[in-house]
Amino acid sequence: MLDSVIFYFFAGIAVISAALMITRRNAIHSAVFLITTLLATAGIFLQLRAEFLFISQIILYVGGIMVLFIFVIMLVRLDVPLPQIRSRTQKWIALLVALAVGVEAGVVLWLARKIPGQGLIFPNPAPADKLHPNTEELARSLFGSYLLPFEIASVLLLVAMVGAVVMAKKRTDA
Amino acid sequence: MLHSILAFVQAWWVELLCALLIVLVVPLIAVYIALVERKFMADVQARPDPMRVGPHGLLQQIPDALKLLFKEDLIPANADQFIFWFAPVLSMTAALTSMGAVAFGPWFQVARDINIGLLFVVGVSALSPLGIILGGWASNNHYPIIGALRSTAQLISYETTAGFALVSGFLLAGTLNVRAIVEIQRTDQAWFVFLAPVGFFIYLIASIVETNREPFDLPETKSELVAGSIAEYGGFRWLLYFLAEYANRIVVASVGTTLFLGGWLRPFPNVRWLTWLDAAPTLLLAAVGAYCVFRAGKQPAREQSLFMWAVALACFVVAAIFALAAPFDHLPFELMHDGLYGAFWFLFKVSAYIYVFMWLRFTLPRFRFDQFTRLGWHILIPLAVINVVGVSIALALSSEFGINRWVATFITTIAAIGAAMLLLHWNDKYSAAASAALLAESSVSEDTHAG
Amino acid sequence: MPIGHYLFLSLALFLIGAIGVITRRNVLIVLMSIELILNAVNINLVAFSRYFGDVAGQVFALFIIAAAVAEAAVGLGIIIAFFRNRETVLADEMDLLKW
Amino acid sequence: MPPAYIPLLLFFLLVLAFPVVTLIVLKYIHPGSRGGPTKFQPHEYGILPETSASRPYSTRFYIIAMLFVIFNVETVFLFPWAVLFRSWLAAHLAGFALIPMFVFLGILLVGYVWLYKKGAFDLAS
Repeated sequence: MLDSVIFYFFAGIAVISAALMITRRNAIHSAVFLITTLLATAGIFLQLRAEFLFISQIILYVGGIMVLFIFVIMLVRLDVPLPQIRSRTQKWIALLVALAVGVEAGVVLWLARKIPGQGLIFPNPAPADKLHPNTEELARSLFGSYLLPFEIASVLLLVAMVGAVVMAKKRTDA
Repeated sequence: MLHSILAFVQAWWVELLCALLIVLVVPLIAVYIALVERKFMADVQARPDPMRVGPHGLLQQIPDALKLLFKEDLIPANADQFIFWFAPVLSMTAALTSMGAVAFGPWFQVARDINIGLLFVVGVSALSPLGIILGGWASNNHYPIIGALRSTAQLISYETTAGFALVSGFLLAGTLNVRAIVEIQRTDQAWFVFLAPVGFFIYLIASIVETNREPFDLPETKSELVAGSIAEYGGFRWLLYFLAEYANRIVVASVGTTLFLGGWLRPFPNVRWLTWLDAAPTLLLAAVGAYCVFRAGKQPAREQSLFMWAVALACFVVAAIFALAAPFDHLPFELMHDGLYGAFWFLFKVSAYIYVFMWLRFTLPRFRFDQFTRLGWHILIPLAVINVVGVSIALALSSEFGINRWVATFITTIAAIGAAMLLLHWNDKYSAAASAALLAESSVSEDTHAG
Repeated sequence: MPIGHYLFLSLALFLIGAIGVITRRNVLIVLMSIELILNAVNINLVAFSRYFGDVAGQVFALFIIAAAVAEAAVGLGIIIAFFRNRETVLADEMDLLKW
Repeated sequence: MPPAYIPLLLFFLLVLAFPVVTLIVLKYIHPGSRGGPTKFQPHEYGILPETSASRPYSTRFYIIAMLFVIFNVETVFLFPWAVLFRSWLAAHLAGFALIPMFVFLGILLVGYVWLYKKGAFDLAS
């Protein structure tokens, strides 16, 4: 009961502010609504007992990526309203495609519940203490089965670091 | 419905009480930290600060806060209304919410025994730069925007440093849970400041930076940028930023205390012949009360001496509570005893930490922006990484090869200090030319270079 | 609570992100919509991790966040470089490769 | 929701309510402004602003923020490692505990040295 109240609270905030995010004309307003969406998603992670992911979402997404976005918006003078939609047709096509995909996925999800013997898609939640010391469990998995992806992630970060600096730094010798 | 609410309150009343206390008391504490700072600064500069409102200006902050509360609520014409409203609320909420996981003693904690513990405090308080940059942008004015960019650049470039320093503490603790971290410092018989001194030093510097104190107060730099990112804010909105700043100061001090200074533990908790230290809270409070009585006779006005008597009485009452709780350190009353004494030692250490901040503020001159970023990126970050490696190697040496852990700690600390010397040496060779080139330009025009 | 609720939420966020990518001209908002899409994926991963009692979903959500950081860093770097050369950030004016 | 977080959620709502409610209340009890339009000018010490405040600022701020975000990911990966470190040592797996993180930090070091040589940290020059 309490769990579903919390879920609907966060889900409502997430969806509403996501919708506001893509409709604001000013990029900073969009960024603020993206921040609220991300915070609400962090709340949903917490409701799903993924505590470490909750705090990583806050540290990395909200405190990291969004600061980067706001910096760039301020640096490239995007904080003024811009002419928005390319053409009316494109908007309608976008809505239509989104609606089609949404209806399709929704129907699949809905029907899957009705098919007997296909209970795999809707399992019951695992017992609450299954993943209990969340950080420890996650660490054991990260440094056990997923050690190689972990090292590769550091290569990815290295590439991103180099790439971003090459892109953004003024070329003095060109 | 009513029944379930009652059951809920019964299950969580300590936490809910604690939540209420934090919201009510922390603004008051923040305001009084500011008063202490003013008095201390006045002392350093050989002048008395506020002396009129209350004895020795003890009540000065209350009319100040009321004035801010009833000031005209001004929003500049070309500011962005929505974000101008939202930004200070974000800063303040982030700073106060992060206190939810701080343990002000073994029983005073809003979120008891959460798995991510200290990381929650660090992560949520890291959101307040967002409030600063949004507020600066919403003002739509040159000074606040430059101030906000600088301020955020400063806050975030040292957040990583603080993160690496915290890792060295977590290595020693083996958990993120706040209460477990403190308990492990009791069973290990050492505060982590002694096992990772370099890590504590780095965290101390990073925490000064994150609270915008001199010598790192570049965002405010009153001589260059008016008041930095909050120049357009006044009245209650300014008060929100102020509270966020002071609450953040308490938060970083609490994190440093919990992880490195033994949290709520009494100094030497395992040494038997030092148990008399338990009398320290009672004696200290009684001494403060006696001093108040001594000063009460010397006040110029009758109201002031009455107030002084009231303060003395409050001190004596609290001292009496401590004295009465002292014998009850066994089971049925253990909670009360541990809670009271733990809270005293924790707040004592936090105050000492904040006092060190003030001390440095009145002693050191301000850093220049280039010196400051170079200190962060060229010296502190590599040093913090070296320190993490050193602490992990020391731990591995003492567990795998049975080397005494103090010897191992000593060796790795010496190695880290040597590395720091080397980094400083390289940096000196490197920075002389850069500094000379930079002195030619003023630092505000430096910020606005296009492209 | 059945897992379907999480899947519907994630679907809704994904679609909102997709609409944002298609309709907006401002490249930064397009990038933000992509972040929203990645976030929707994360909700799915964490929900299944909770319902199957397997922490692998959370590990991959962590990797996705790391990848999102890399994507944002490089993407914004490209935007800055582009802005320096062309003084625009509108997606349909980025047509150097169009003949 | 793990039960320990429920007081925290209530605490968050309480903290959020404090500034919001006060701002709304103050809005209604404040008397209206008596100043003219000059009062709402940007506060730049009496000098009228000549340019718009939203002009391009130096990209070094972007580089600082970008490096911060990437290094932050590294610290977030370090936290779970630090938490498990002692239990690895207790199982006498010191090599297993140290080597992966040294490889990780080594790759980071390569990037750091490259950035150092490239001058990406010299944000002021």
